[in-house]
Amino acid sequence: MELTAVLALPLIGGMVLALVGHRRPAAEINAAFSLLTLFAAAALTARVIAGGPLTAYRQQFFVDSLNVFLVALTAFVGFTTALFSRPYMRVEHDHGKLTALRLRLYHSMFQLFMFTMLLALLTNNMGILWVAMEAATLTTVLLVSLYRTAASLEAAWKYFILCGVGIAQALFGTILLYFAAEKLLGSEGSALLWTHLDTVKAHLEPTVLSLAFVFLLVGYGTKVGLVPLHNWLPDAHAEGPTPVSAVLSGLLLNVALYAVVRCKVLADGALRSALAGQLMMGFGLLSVVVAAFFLSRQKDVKRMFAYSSIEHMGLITFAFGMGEATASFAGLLHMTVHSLTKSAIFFAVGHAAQKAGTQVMDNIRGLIKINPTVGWGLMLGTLAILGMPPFGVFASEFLILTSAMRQQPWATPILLMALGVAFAAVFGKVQPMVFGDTSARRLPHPPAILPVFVHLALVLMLGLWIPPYLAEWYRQAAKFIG
Amino acid sequence: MTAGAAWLPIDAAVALAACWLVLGAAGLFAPRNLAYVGRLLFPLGALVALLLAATGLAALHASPQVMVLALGLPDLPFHLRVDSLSALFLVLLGGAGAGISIYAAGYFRPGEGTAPGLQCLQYHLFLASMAFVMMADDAYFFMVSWETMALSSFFLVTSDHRIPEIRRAGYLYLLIAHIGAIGILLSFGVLQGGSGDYTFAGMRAQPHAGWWASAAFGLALFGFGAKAGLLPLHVWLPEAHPAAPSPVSAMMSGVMLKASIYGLLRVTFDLLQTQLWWWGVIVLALGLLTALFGVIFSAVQTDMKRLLAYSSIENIGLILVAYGLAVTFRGFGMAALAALALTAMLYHCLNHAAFKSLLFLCTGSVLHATRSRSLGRLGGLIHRMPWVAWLALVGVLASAGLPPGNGFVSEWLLLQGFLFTPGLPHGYVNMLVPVAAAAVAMTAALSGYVMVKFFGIVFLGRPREESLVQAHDAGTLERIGLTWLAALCLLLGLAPVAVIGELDRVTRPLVGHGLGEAARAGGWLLLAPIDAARASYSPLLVLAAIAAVFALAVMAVHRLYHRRVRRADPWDCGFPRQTARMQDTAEGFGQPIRQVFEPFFRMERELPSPFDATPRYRVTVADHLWHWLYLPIARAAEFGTRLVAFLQQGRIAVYLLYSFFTLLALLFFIR
Amino acid sequence: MTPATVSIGAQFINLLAAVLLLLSFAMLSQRRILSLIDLFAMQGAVLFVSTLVVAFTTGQVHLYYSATLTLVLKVLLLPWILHRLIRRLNVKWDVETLINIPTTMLVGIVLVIFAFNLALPISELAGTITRSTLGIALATVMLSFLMMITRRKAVPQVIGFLAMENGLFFAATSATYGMPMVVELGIALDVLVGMIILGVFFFQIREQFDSLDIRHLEQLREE
Amino acid sequence: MSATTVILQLLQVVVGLALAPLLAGWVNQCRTWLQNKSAPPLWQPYRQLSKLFHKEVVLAHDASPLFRAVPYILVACMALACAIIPTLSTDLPFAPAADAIALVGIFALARVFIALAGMDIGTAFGSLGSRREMLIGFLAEPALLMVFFTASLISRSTSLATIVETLAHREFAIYPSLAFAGVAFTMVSLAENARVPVDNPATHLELTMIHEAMILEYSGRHLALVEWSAALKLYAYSCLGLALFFPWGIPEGVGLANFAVAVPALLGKLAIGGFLLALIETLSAKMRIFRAPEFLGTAFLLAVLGMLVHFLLEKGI
Repeated sequence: MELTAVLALPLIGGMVLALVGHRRPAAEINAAFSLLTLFAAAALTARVIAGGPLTAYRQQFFVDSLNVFLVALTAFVGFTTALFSRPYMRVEHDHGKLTALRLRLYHSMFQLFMFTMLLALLTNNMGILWVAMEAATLTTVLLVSLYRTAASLEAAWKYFILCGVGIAQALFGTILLYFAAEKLLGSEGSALLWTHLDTVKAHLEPTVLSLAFVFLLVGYGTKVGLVPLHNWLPDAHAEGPTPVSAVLSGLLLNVALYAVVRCKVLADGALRSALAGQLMMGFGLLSVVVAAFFLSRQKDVKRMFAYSSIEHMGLITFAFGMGEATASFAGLLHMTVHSLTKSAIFFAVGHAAQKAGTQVMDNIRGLIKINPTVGWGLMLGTLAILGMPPFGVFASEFLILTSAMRQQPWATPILLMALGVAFAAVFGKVQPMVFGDTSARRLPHPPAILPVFVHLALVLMLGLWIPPYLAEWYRQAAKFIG
Repeated sequence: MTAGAAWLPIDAAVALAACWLVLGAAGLFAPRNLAYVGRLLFPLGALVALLLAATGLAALHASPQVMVLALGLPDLPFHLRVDSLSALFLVLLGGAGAGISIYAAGYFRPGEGTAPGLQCLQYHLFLASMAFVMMADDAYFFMVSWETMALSSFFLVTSDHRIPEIRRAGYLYLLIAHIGAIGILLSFGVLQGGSGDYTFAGMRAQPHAGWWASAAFGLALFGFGAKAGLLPLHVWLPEAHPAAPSPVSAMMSGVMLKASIYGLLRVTFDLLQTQLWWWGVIVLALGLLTALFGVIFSAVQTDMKRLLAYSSIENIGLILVAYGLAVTFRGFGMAALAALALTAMLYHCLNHAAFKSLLFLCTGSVLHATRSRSLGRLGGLIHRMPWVAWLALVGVLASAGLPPGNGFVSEWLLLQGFLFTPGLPHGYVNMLVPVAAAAVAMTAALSGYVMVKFFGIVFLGRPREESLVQAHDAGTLERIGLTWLAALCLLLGLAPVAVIGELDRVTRPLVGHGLGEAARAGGWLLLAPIDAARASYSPLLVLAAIAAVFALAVMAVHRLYHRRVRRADPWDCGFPRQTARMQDTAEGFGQPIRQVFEPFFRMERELPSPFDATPRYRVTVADHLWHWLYLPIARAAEFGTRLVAFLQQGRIAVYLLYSFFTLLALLFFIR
Repeated sequence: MTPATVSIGAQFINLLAAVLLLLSFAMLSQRRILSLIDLFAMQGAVLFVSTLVVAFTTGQVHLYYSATLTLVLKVLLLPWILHRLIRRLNVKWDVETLINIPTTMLVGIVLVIFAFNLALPISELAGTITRSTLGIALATVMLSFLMMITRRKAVPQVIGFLAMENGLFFAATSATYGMPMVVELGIALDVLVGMIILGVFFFQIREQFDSLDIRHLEQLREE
Repeated sequence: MSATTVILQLLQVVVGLALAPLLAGWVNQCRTWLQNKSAPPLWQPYRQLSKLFHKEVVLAHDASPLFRAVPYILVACMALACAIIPTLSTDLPFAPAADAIALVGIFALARVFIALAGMDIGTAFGSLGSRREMLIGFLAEPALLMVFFTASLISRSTSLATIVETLAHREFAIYPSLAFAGVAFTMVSLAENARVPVDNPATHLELTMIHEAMILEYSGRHLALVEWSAALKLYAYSCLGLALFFPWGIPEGVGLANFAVAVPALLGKLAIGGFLLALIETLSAKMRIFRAPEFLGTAFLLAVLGMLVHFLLEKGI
């Protein structure tokens, strides 16, 4: 059925591409598998909307409104990224940056990466969640180091070590969770099933849970890229191939945050105090402010947008930390628009960097001249990510800020100040890239500009009109996030 | 709601704004086709603007109407409301927009910056968003329209983005607009006062305690002031206005600045129930500073569009002075006087919209004819482009605040307002007022200086460049636009009683009083806002008298004597050889002001040495605030970034240490 | 299962826990890389034995599987891979540390105390025979963390990473009689794959910088 | 308004037009006396005007229509001013059309136009003169306005007729503020009428002249009109000063009796005023152009002080 398909398709895709990934049509195969996954995800979504939450395979898998929406998002962005990477990777190959074998590695790892993320989202078992997260790290490590340049190796190394260590903390947290749960649920496998934990969360031992949550937060927080655990993120984004940067920002961070949120629900249930929320708010605020100040120092365009991802993840974490219907709603909305916008930006940036032959912003000029669509894509995407209406990012930021004004008035000026700084920094750097006279060259392959504008159109729509069922869906999810 | 078959003004207004959007989108079908965009779409846009103005007039007479669109956030759909205040500003938008659009239809040339189709989209988006700003009735929709307005105008400003200065101007503009928007958002956050209801209706319902009200007001003043060009947030204005294509400059200066005034009024007199008198005093002071600053700087400009931009700052200052006066009166509970000041303010909004758009459009024509914005390269254009020159003269007289122009009426009302301040129950304010009045008078006089400089150097005298000889007059569509705006100026100048009758409908809901019947009591001819014995003014009579004497004198002189005229070279005290270069340059004309107000400027002079074979004289006049305010802020931010950069130093051991310490700290924290 | 055996088993486990802690201190202070690997292997052996004991005393069947898993993976496979790597990369150098050994040891002591205090209230709640070992597991984790921070070369860092894994594994077995089987398998798989990827990495790093000194990996930073 | 008032209104304008050159002549005569010169006859200005009217107009090649229109506009403005300043009566049907503020506006209008005319030919002196004229203007105008404000604060009105009535016909009260205002007004009117110490109507010395510099290019009937309007301006200012500070003798009612009183009173006051003006001009020396802002700044300051004094001392009155 759908769930199986959602998980199996990317896995099979990974296998297949591991064999034929170096052939000419590999990119198309890749896109095809992603498309099929998207269909499966859509079907699954439809099913859940119709029938409500469901579990499968002896409750090892669990689908509810929260993760199904992330599944759909992941599958969608995965597909558009595959579309984008088709011409992009071809150009890289033609420039001799990548051999055919590397392309094979890329394609199969891309599919496997999708698999691990979907697994992490769909599983009901906190242990498997951990396994999947770790696996996601491993696959992406290979993707980040794809170019085998000094910088990419260094980035991959840091990514591996930092995330590995972080994830290890998460494992300890999971053990503690299990340790707390087994006294209630018995020591057989069911003690790690989230649904069961959720039912008994009120009786879980507070001291253990608080300890566990700290470990889990630090562990998964590392992958979310919360300051000060964020240091791997800019390097990995800047040095990997652009499609990978797009999925990292667009999807992986979301998945990690999803794990944190799941844990927060349990912790809230057990602790009867706002501890978890306060921790998340603290991390979120810190991330927003620090990232905002980082932005203005950047020279590498992908690095800059990586920092902006940190900023937005901080914002979302803050929203979930406030933990109230509107805030969580806003957080989910922001997850959506951020991953759509940010991946769109990375698509545009990828083409721009290829045209200019560099990622250094000072050497990218006048995109509008050489290729208006890419230029406008980058400009509009940037404005959207900076929270300019009428794009959806503003909608979610508006909701976050307004609920902050109601609950944490003290935090609002800080957030707004950070947003202002970010605006000054990013826009000041992007404007000359897009406008002005150019030095870029034309490329043999036409850029895949469709994904960019599809994403931006969706974001624009979300800014002006949120479809009722989508809103309902967010509401359900927000309700049980708390 | 819009239930029922009745076709309310609000429906029409929304529909018309939507029409603008459609027109804009239509521009994308043939972006490079100038005939299609220029001859079809822009005139249609002008038509829509006219209809919108009519709708606004209708709404001015109707009772407030609301509408909810099924868009926006799930819990906060787009609320729209058209009351008399919105209606007035819609009239302003439509009236000025009609002239500007028809002018723009003839203005855009091929191969200038962005494709005309794209500009058409941005331009109409700009218009529509302004219309929505004036109709929005909840914080979210307001912010969306507000920022869309900023964004579209930003793209229009940077439409010739190959020039770095223009890019810089655009960046500065959008940045300050965004920061202002943040202030506005915060102000709304304070206004909803914890109720979580972000509709304006909900905010009206909130009782605002003193300090919170003050906070909301302060934030709103900051936010809207940033957009209006209030000191010290004015720096973007003289950069952005010259950078934009002239119709856009006209639209920004004539209408967009008023949108921020509208927002200020909306927050102060509608959303807030209480107005404290000292708010007014603060705004009064700021407004005076802005006005004086603006006019002094515009007197020393050498670029005609910068000159006009600074004069816009001056007018915004005057508007804010009137506003501050109104708030003060209101704070002391003097409704009638508040109404007087408010009327003066609204009237000046209308006037400025009319004459400043007119003047900016004239500079546009001059720019097209001569390819130069620098006053030093112009002159004598009254012979080459008489249409533009004479229409500009109307705007110049209005802008200089001379009777029977329209600028004079609002200044007259404002000064009347000042004359009533002795009634105020507060000693200091009483003492402050004469000084304020004096400053206002001085500003008005200085604007006369500025306008003489502008008109005299651009249109009179002899051409300073050979190339000016083949300057051509404006095209038909441009003439229509200019004439329309000039007609508006005359109308506003000559029919004050009627206009005030309309403004009465606006002031009543806001301050609970109006000048309507008092003005009507004086008869349609005579404007007497309080009573005829106290003060009265009749522009029509003045004009009639002047015209009559003029005609009589002409006839008499020609009848009694002769009408012989001999053409000769100018005498000029018998100087033998005169060149056009001997006329006053813009620098020269500004020199007395530079000398009198030296401390205001940050000047760099290059004086030629007496033995210099080819003497050169250079002076640049800059703004102190850059060095006193903006650079320090920039440096502070830079410092912050340097601090955080220390976090990311590349050593993995250090990174591990961070996470280790984080872990330990958290464990400690929860123990 | 008589209480006697249980108590004996408990004591035995505590003993092993002590040994584990000792070993991690030894690793912290170890200068030579080959012996570092041996120490790691020993740690694995201790883990294996303790798992066996727990399995025997509590009769949890799946613990036998995990015990064998430990044996194969952590005592035989990983050390073998590491040895091979060392030989292939023929790196024979001693381990350099960022801070000198004694300081490291002192910090380590502090950490141990902290860990014990942290674990104390929790082990009160533990229903298992091996309650007191949780603190030790935590201490092991933190010590390996410290080791990763202080080591300057790539290989020792990885060994620290694996040692951390060991600590976690020990916590799992001793505090909760082991995680569910699926999870354990998953974890093992991850560790294995990670190890292999790292192996590949080493070679790439080598051919890039012709050394495994991670000081070469400090180029990406904010200037 | 009755027919008589209308007649009176027109009469006032006509008297103004007629008397203005005479006043100018009278001032010149006094000045020459005071300088021990032999004076020109009193009606010299009339002769000059008619001579100019008969001369043909010599117009620079690139003079625009504006240049030719300006003289008439000037005359129109000044006539309007004469019409609303109460000289022979305070009951003027036309007065409501423009109050004190509007009067200032009308003067400003005239100034702007003459300045524009000065720049129209595009000679060095013309623009120089216009610049200086505007410089004088932007300081003199607010000062004049403040003078009016002081008066109108006292009389709680800005309509000149009302002001004069209150000052003339209310029970006698001493207004210290008016003293300040008076001094300020004198200084302003000196500047506005291009008199020593600000300007010197008698010279064509390039570096010092202001008014003359602007009208250098005028000739023939145009020049005549400009001169006439200058005389009218002087007349208007004098009447204004007299009406504000020595309002006695301006009747409220209409009728020939009043008229019979009013005209001699006016003539007498003008004679004295003119003599005083000449005296000032003789005693003071022409100052450098950049002293002028200081001079007028002082006037401005005095006017504002006058208002403050009013707030301080005369709130009760």
